[in-house]
Amino acid sequence: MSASEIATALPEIVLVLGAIALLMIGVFSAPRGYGMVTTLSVVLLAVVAVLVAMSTDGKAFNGSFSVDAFARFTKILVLIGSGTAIVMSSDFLRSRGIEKFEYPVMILLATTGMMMMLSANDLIALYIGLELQSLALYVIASIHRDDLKSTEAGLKYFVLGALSSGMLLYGASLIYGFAGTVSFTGIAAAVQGHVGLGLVFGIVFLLAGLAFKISAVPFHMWTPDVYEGAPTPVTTLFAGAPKIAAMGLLVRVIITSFPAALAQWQQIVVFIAIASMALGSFAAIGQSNIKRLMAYSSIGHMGFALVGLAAGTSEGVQGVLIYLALYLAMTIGTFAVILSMKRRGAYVESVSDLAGLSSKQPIMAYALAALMFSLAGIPPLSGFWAKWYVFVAAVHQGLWPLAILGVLSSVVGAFYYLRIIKVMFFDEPAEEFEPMSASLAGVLAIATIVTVFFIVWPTLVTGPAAAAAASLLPSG
Amino acid sequence: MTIWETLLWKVGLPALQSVVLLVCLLVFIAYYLLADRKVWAAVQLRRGPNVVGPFGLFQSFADLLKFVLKEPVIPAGANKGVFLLAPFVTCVLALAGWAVLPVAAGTMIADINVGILYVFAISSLGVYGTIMAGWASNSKYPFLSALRAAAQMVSYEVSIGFVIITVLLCAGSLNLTAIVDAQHSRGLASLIGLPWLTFLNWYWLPLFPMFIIFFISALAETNRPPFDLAEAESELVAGFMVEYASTPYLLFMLGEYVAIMTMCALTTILFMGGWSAPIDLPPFTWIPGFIWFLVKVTFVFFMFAMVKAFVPRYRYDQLMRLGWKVFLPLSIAMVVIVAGFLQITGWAP
Amino acid sequence: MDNLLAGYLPLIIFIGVSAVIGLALLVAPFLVAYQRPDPEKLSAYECGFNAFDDARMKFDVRFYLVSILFIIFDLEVAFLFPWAITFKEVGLFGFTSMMIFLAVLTIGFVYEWKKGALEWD
Amino acid sequence: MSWPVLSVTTFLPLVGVVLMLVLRGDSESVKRNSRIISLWTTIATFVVSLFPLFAFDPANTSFQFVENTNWLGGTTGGAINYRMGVDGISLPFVILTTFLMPFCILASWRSIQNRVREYMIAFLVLETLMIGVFCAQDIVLFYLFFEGGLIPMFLIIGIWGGQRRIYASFKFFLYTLLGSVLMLIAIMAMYWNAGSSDIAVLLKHPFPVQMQTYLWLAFFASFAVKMPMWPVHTWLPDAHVEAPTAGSVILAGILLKMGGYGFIRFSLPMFPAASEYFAPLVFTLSVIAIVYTSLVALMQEDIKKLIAYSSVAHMGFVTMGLFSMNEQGVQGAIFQMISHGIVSGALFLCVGVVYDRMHTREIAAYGGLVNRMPWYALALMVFTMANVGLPGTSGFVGEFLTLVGAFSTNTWVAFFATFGVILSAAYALWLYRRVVYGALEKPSLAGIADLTGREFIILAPLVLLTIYFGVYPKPILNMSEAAVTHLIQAAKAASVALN
Amino acid sequence: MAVDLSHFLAVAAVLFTIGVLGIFINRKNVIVILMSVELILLAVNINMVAFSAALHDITGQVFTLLILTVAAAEAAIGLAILVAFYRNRGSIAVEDINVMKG
Repeated sequence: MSASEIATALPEIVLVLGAIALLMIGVFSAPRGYGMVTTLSVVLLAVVAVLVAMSTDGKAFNGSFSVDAFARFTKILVLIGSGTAIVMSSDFLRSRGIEKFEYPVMILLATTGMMMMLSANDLIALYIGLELQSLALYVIASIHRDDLKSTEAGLKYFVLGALSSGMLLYGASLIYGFAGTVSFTGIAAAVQGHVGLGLVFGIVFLLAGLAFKISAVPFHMWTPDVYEGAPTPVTTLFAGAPKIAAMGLLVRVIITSFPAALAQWQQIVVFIAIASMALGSFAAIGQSNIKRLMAYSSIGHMGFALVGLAAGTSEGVQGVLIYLALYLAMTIGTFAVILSMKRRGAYVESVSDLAGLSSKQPIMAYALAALMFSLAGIPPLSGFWAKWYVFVAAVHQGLWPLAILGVLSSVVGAFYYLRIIKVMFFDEPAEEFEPMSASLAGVLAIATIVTVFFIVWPTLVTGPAAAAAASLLPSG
Repeated sequence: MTIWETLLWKVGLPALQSVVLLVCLLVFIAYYLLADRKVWAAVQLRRGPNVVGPFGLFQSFADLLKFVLKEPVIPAGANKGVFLLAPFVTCVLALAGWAVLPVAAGTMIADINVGILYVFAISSLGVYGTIMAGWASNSKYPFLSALRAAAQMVSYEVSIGFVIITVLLCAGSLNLTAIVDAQHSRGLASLIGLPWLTFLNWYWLPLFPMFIIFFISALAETNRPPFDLAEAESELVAGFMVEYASTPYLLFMLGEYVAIMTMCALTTILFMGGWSAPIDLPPFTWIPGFIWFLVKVTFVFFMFAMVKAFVPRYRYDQLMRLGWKVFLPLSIAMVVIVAGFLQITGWAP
Repeated sequence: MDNLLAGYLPLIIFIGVSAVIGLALLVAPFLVAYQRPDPEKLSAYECGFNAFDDARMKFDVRFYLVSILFIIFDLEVAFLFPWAITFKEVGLFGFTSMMIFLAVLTIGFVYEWKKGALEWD
Repeated sequence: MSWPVLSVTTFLPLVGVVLMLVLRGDSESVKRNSRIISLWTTIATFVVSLFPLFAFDPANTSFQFVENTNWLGGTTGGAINYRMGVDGISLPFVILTTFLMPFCILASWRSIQNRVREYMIAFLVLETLMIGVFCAQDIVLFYLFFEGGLIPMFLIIGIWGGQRRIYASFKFFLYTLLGSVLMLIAIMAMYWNAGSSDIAVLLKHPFPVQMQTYLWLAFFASFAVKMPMWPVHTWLPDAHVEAPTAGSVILAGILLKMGGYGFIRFSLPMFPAASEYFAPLVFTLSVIAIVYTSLVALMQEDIKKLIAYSSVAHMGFVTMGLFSMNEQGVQGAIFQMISHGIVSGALFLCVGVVYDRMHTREIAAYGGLVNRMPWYALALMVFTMANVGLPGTSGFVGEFLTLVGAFSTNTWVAFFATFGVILSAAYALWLYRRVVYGALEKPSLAGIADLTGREFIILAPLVLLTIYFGVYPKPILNMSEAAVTHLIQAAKAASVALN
Repeated sequence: MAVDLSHFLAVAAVLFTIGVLGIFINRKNVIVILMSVELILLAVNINMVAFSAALHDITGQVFTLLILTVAAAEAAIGLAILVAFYRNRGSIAVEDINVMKG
């Protein structure tokens, strides 16, 4: 392990050492460690983000860990997602009496896992990163261990997550066996020319496992229950960083390992994308719990992001990355509002609780409305551009049915986003929420600004995304 | 070579060897059992079994006969299959460990190259018999006792694992014969220029703390006093075996003693040079290896028996504290120290 | 592969022979011993009382804790085995890696200790 | 002109938005100041929009006042830039928009009492987006403005609308969205096929015939809903009825025109072959719209609904004119749209006048208004006549030209469409009779007052314009003539080249 | 009868299928699900080791070792969550994991 290898993996090393240090700080300063650990972990994530931004391209650990523009872009997103999730959770956790210092530490560890996923360049690194993330997330899901819903969510997430890991592994084992190597580039070389049946099975299982993690149909069953059951800050986390990490991983493994098997996996991805978009749109219509609704929404959005992957081109990858970045902003903003839905000390999470918000707390209502319109994909808000980039890529590849079904389901999806706006603006006011905390308001403000003003300077996101995509796949 | 000849050599011979080994083992156990009782009695100034045969030498066989003729009781609420399977599993697993233990140079049933791993694995499985018995009995005492026993066994297994690691660091092989040979040939004795003092080479000296930890953990692992919490009479009557009678009970007892023998043998192999003579000079080398082995095993067993006689029983929390808070950190530290030492000196094999 | 497996054949045979012995002992009393069951004899032992409730009751969660801790530590040992026997081959790199690994393990252990997972009272 | 006049025009309303956002004070003063700010903002916007009008060179057929700034950056499909520009076709619509906005603000002066600030913000944002639609010279930018208008309009209908406002707003939103997402796919396809999203480039790019068909259908889906054409017009009556007065004005006056503008800007010149191929379909739908919705309008009990259906019928003339693909037809369609923008907007304002007093739109609730409201009756008469298409009003010119255009292409279409003219006379005049004439019988109307000064100020310029353009249509026709001629020639040439 | 790669793969495939079915068909006990998960991982390990032997490549065995460890950690966490759930719900029957539906 040379110094340059350490330098390559420095952000991860710093993060994991920091997480360990914070664990010790927390456990030795119990029972009041929560506040300090939370603050320090946010600082740590910021430091790591800077390190990631400054890192240079390279490979480490015999090529199983690679840093490139793609990794940097997605890692920064993941760090933002995790960091905001920590920032946003304090009030909620305190009010529920679950302000455990383990919570931020577990998030840090999960983040380490995600960063490893995003840098993974062989199947082993992929698996280890994925599991590090998943194991931490299982615990986080059931962090409120005296609450039935939280533990049930954790259990469901665990069982299905473990199943998905198993499927992924089975796929990995087949790929290893039939390609003779676990390295992505090695697999790509081995796949060249002939794609045998065993390898196809491997790809299918691998895709199935990863589809679980991004909660794409037909492996989405856990999502609504986990979103609803887990404490809201946890749901906030789940909706952001892990999705990005899993999607980034999916993109990397598919694009770098199986360019020659495009015909095989493209069909699968197209199917998953269409099914996710359709289910995400239709199933959300009947939901009354806003967290559950966001679960279906996220299923749908992952379907949209997959549209870019289905194209299998540099533009498509760029589209996916832009989609993820903008989706992160929208979803974080939305959850900032959900986390402020607090009346007389109790949190509520039904869509109808938002009734008449626009007359009581207009700023919050307008911010949420902007986010909802954006999620629905209405220009000029950022959600539209997210869809634009992925669909442009798909259209370029002639994936007409995918594009047409996609936009049609976005119309259906618009309906339930509109329903939230309707509740806030057109319905009779319900009781007022308690004032938003400063941190939540800040997050909401930033998310809304990003969403609304993305068009003013879009290259801020699209430029790095293009570079990231190019690092994975030369454009053309 | 016809298929029958192949079968004869590949199956028949090992089968014969197995029978011989098992019979010897069981006979020895019969007398170790008697010795156990005698030692205990002697410490308490009693005479111990002395009726059946001269000095009670046939006592164990009489017990066997008695067990076979006793009425086997299967409680009404028990899971019949599991209830009967539990003693069987306990006994067979305990016996299975002996397949790889070398009693003398090259004398063993199967010379596999991961011998120590096999023993470790088989002894870990022993906990299944306990849990099955406790569960199948459908009675409170066995249930609680099985839980206690299981927790106790797994707790000390961790330390045993780390102890074995230190031995492996020094020996560099998983093969038990190779471990014995490694003790024989290199070590302290060679260092001080007296290579024939092989007993100084044995790992009990350089790894003395681990030797102690291993010995005590072995006691706990086999539910021997002072760690026989699972059958603490005042609290749990007779442990997970409360509902058992006749040969099912016998199988448990047999399994327990076989496990004790295994632990004694393992201590011998890992720390006391196995079958090798303590001083590598005549007349010690004239004595056959398996005799040395037997002597050493007997010595360790004697220690077992003496501990039983001397030491009062632990409380359960003390037991767990000892395992997790003393032995575990100590053994991890020892792994680090031993590895560091070997790394610095470059003495690693 | 056949050679490798051949080494294990005696092992199987030995276990088979032990099983035969065990089975013989287990079955013997059912064939030769005197049997007269009655309800009292077959009821669960409970110091003379009839059983109050189901024997398979809730029990202290600490037993789970112990089993979980065991799984973790036992696996670390599983990692140590191959390391220990190839100690020389893996050299300084292997040594440092494993020391880091053990350090992380120790951190986890300290955490457990401080959280009171090892307390039994 | 070196300064970016079009961008300034487009985004000036947003300045007003910012000003309103920073307003502080008690609720009454915020209300008052919001109204004042928005009024002055819209007036300023109108004034600014006059600069391009006077500097415009009608003889130049290319885009003028072009701005081109790097925006979305380049993918391999070519850069998507921020491009603005106007030609003779789009400029009238820009002016129409900026012109109508102050009236909308004034019309809402008293009738909107709750959430005034938000209302005004919504309107100003809407103005920006509407101007943007007509100025955008990049198809992606166009789509952005085109679709973005849904957001403020949805809120305007939903928050300040009538009884069934929720149903209406959802229907409006989802209908238009459904139409335009297909257009979005088509835009993407065009982007890849032509390698650019610049409208000027796309206008010159020959799309393959097969592709044109699909693209045309996709664009048609969007514009037909927006226009709205029969049978996808059903959102319009609901939206009109439920929207507040100013909302209806904007809907009828400008939003509907976006569909027609889209046909002129995209469908005709970019897919000439497909336009020719589908012209019979459009004609059929147009005739059905003209005749059928006129009949439906006859049956209406609600004033606004009646006007809404009449809008559908008038838009039928527009599509008919457009797809006759000759100079008269297209010119007439443009003129008809401008005229209808003024007239239907004015009609909704008139409805607003009585609605503010009586809070009902039932035709049956009125009658004999001429007795108490002579000025009102006069104004309404002018607009009704314009709606009918009486010579001397602006409505006549457009209808006449489109009929002439259609006649030279397809006699039968023109023949049936003429029925529509008659029917429109029937429902409009009958409406006028029922509302204005007769004895003032209803006791509730006894105290009704004539136009206030503010209302007078609103309606007077509209009356004058209606008559001015009816008598002297040249300004508009001149402005668009060269562009239209160029467009039709280019389309014909392209169509011939492809066939 | 020679034992070649395909036999190992077949066994692994069967185990994998049993594991997956165990998760989906099982309606009784969550513990069974945990065991099914382990079965799946076992199938994977068999695959890995078989491939490793067939390819004369050590990577598969390294992978197996890592899978073993992770599987244990997974089992530990699964058990912990299950215990927490049991304390709240008083049951670990699969049909009782039903607080949230939809």
